[in-house]
Amino acid sequence: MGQKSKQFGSFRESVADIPDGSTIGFGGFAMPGVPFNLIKALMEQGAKRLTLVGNTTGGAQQPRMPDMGMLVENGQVAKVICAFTAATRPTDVLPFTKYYESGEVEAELVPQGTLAERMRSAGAGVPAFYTPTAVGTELAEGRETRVINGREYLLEYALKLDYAFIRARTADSFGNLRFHRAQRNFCPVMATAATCTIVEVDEPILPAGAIDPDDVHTSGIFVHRLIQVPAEPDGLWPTKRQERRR
Amino acid sequence: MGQKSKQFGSFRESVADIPDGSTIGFGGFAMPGVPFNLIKALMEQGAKRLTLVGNTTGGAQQPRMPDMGMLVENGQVAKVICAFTAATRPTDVLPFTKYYESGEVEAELVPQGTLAERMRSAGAGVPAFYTPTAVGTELAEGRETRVINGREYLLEYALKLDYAFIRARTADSFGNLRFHRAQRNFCPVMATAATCTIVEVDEPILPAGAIDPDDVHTSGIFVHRLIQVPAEPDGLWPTKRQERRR
Amino acid sequence: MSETKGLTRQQMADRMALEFQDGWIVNLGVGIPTMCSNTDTGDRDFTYHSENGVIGYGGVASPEEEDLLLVNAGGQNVTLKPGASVVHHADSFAIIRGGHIDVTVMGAYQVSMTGDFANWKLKGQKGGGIGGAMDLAACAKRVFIILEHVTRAGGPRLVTACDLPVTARGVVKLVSTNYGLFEPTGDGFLLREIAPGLTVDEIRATTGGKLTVADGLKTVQLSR
Amino acid sequence: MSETKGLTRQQMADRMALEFQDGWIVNLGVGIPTMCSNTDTGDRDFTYHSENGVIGYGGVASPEEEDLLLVNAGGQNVTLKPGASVVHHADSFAIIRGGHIDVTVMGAYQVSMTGDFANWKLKGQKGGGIGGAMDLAACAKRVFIILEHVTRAGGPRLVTACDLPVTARGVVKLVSTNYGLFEPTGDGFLLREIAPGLTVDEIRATTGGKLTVADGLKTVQLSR
Repeated sequence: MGQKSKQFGSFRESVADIPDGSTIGFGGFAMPGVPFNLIKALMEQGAKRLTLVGNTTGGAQQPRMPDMGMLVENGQVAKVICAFTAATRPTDVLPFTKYYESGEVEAELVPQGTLAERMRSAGAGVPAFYTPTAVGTELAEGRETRVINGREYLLEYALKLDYAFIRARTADSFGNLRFHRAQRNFCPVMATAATCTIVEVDEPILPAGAIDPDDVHTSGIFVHRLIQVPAEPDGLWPTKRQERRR
Repeated sequence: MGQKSKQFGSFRESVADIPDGSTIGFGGFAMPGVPFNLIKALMEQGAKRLTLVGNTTGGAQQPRMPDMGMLVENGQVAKVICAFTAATRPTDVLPFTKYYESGEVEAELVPQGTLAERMRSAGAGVPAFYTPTAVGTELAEGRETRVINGREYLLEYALKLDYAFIRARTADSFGNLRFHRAQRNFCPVMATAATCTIVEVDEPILPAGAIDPDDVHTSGIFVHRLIQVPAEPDGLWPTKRQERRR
Repeated sequence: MSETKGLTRQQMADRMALEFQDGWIVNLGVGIPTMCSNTDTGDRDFTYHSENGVIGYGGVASPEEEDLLLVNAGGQNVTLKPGASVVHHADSFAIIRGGHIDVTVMGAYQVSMTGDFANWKLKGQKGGGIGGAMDLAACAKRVFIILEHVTRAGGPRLVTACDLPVTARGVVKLVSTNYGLFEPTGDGFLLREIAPGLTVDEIRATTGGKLTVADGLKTVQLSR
Repeated sequence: MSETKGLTRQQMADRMALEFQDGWIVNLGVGIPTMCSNTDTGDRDFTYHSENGVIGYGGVASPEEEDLLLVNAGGQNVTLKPGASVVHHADSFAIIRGGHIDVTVMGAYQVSMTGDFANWKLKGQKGGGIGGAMDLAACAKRVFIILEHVTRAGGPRLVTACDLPVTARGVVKLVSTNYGLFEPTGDGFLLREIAPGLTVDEIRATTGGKLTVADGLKTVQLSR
C-alpha cells in the first residue's frame, strides 16, 4: 500500500529534518508511552523555539528519564502546552518551574481531557467544540462560552501538531501499531493530529499483515517513521520508579 | 466489577421494557453489524412512536433481512434519522419512500460522518461541534455557521440515544465486545451514545477476563444487555446478498 | 446505461486512476469509481479506505475468500491487503474529515465550472441519498469526479451552475468523462486530454461554460 | 502530614467508599482517595477507571505481578481485574466527559458551602497542576471530596467561599474529613456523621458557613 519504507535506521536520522519553531506532541503518561529515545535524539539535534505538547513537563520522578523538561533546560523550547505546569503534590518542585517563573518559557495550561480532545479534533477535522470542563474557573476567564440545553460550555479549538513522538510495543512495516496496556494513553491521539508521526517501537518491526486487522490500535495511515528501540544501554527503556519518601 | 448479570435469556426479554417514544440507534452498514434478531424482537414487542437512528432505512437489498424500514412498515415509527432516505442508485426505490412521501413518517437526513460524530459527541459529553461537511448545501440552509481560520463550518449538536441495538462477534460477561471486520461500523459509537446498549452476540459469551484488555473494542462499561444469537433457523444470521441485475 | 461515444466506463476509471500517486489513501465511490481499483498503475500502490472503517481493502472476494462480515462501502464482499486495519464509523469519518484521504473519486449528476457538484438528490425528490458523500466532498484533499459527458437527453453534465442540490461547492479538481479529462476553471472547463474519436467542437457543444483546450492537447492513452 | 484528630486517612477513605453502589464506575484521585480501593465493601464491587485509559484496574502490583507499562493515574504499577480493558486518552476522557463515571473521589485544599472546590493551584503560584481534575469535576455523575478538616494553621477547609482558584463550581455532593461526613447545603454544611471523639461544637468552630446537624446524628462506624 505504497512503496516507500517507513523504517529508519537511527533515531538521529528520524529527527534530522525537524525545523526550528515546530510544534511537537510527546506521548506518555508517567513512564508508559514516553518516547525517551526520540527526546534524547531531539536534544542532540538541537532544534530551537519549539512548542511542546504533552501531559506534563516531567522531572518530578526518580530515576529521571528524558522528558519535555530536559528540552526546556536545553534551551530548545519557546512554549509548552500541558495539563501540569506544576506537580500533583505541591511539595514536588519541577525543574521546569524556574524557567516558567522567569518568563524564559511560555506555558498554556489545559485540562487533560480538553488537551486530548483538542488533538483528537485536529486529527478529525473538527476545528472547535464545546466542553463543560473548566467552566467557572480561572481558565475560562475572558473566553467564549455558550449555553446549550441550559448548561454552560466553553469553546475549545483544535490543536494541530507538526510532529508526534510516540512509543509503541509492536509495529508492522506499513506502520500499524499496537500498544501494551497503559502505553497507549496520548499516543494514538497524537498520531492523528500530527503531520508527521515518528514511533519508537519496543519489538522488531513485523512484515505488513502480521497484525490482525481487528487488533490494530493505530492505523499505519497515521504513521510516517518507525525505529526499533535497541537493547540497553544503547536504547532507553522504562525502569522501575523509586519509591517516594514520605 | 459489579454483581448484576448482563446476560439475558431471550431477545424478547431484552427488549420487553422499551417504552413508546424511545430513540433507538441501530448498528450496521450493509449486512455486517445489523442486529437482525433485536429488530425482529422489537417488531413483536410493538413499541410505538419510535425515533430510529441508523445509516439507512434499508430494504433495497435482497434477501431482505429485518431492518429499520420494517419497523416503519409495522407502524412503530415517528421519525428516522439517517444518511440515506433514498438508495444510492436512484432506480432502487426503498420501501420507506412511500411512508416518507405521504408524511406518515418524518425523516432527518444527516451526512454519514456527521451522524457518527453527533453520536460520538453524545457519548463523549461534547454538546456541539463544528464541521465543514454540508456547508453550502441545502442541509445548511437557515442553520448556524461560523468562520474559523478563514473556513466556514456548520454547527452540529450531539445526538443521544435511549437504546442502542448492535451486533458483535465476541463478548465477555462484563460486556466487553469484539467485532469482526466491517461488523464494527456504527456499533461502538452507538454504544457510547446510549443509556442502554443491547448486544446480540455471534459466539457463546465468555467469562470476564477471556478477552485480553488490549484487544477489547468496546468496554463493558458501555454495555448493559447481552444475548447470544442461536443457530439458524432460531437465530437470524447474515446471508450472502443476491447479485444485482444491471 | 445507454451506448455512449468515446471511452468505456472502465477506460474513464483507468484514466482517473493514473493520477493517483504512490502511497495515496484513496476512497472510491460506488459504481464507475470502484473500477479505478482494476487499473494497472505499475509500481504505484495505494491504500483503499471505505466509509465503514475498512482501511486497506483489496479486490472483490472470490467465493472461497468471501467473509460475509467484510464489505466495502458498496456492500461488496472484499479481501484485505497486508497492512489492513479496521476502525469504527466515528474514527473512519475522523480520517475523512481530518483530511487524511488523498483523493476521493465519486460519480455525479452534474459538475459546475466553479467546482461544485451534485450527486445526492434528484429533481423534485423528497430526501435523498447522502451517505458519506458530503463528508468526503468537503474534506478529502482532492475530489475527482467520473461521469458520462452528456445526459440521456443529450444535455451537458459539465454545467455553468448546478441546478440540482449540490453535495459541496468549489471542490472538484478533475473530471473524467467518456469525452476526456477536464478541470473546472471557474468560468468554464479546461480540456486536458481528449478521448479517441471525439472532436473539440463536439465537446464544446456539450459542455457548459467556456471550454479551453490544453496546449498541445493529448489524446487519452488507453491500455485497454 | 501532621497528627490530626478524629479519623485516620484510611478511615476517611473507608467511610467514603461505603457510599459506592454495586457496579459503579469509580475514579479515584491520587493520595487519600486511592485508599478507597482498600475498603471492604462486602458484596459490592466496582470498576476503577484511570485517566490514562485503564478501565478495571485492581490493587497495586506485587513485585512478581509488576508490569512497567501498566500504571494508574498516580503512576503506581497496578494489576487488572477480569473484564479490564484499555482505551486511549481521548476515549478515556470521552468516558469522563460523557458522564459515564458514577463517582470521582478527589483531594482538595478547600470546599465551599455551595459545592465549589479548589485543588489545582496554590496561592500566588504561576500555573498549577490540573491534570484530569477539571474534567472529572465538571463531568462525573458525583464528585466526592476527602480532605483534612483544618489547615496546618488550624483554619477551615470547609469554607463559605473558596479563596483559591476553583476546579469546578457547585459540584461537590459529599465530603469526608477526619471530623466526619458532610454535605454542602448552599449556605453551610450538613454534618451527616461525626467522627468518634469529636464534638459538634468543635466542628462548628472549624467549619465555614452555617453548620446543620443531621437528625439523630450518627457516629462514623469504623471497621478498623
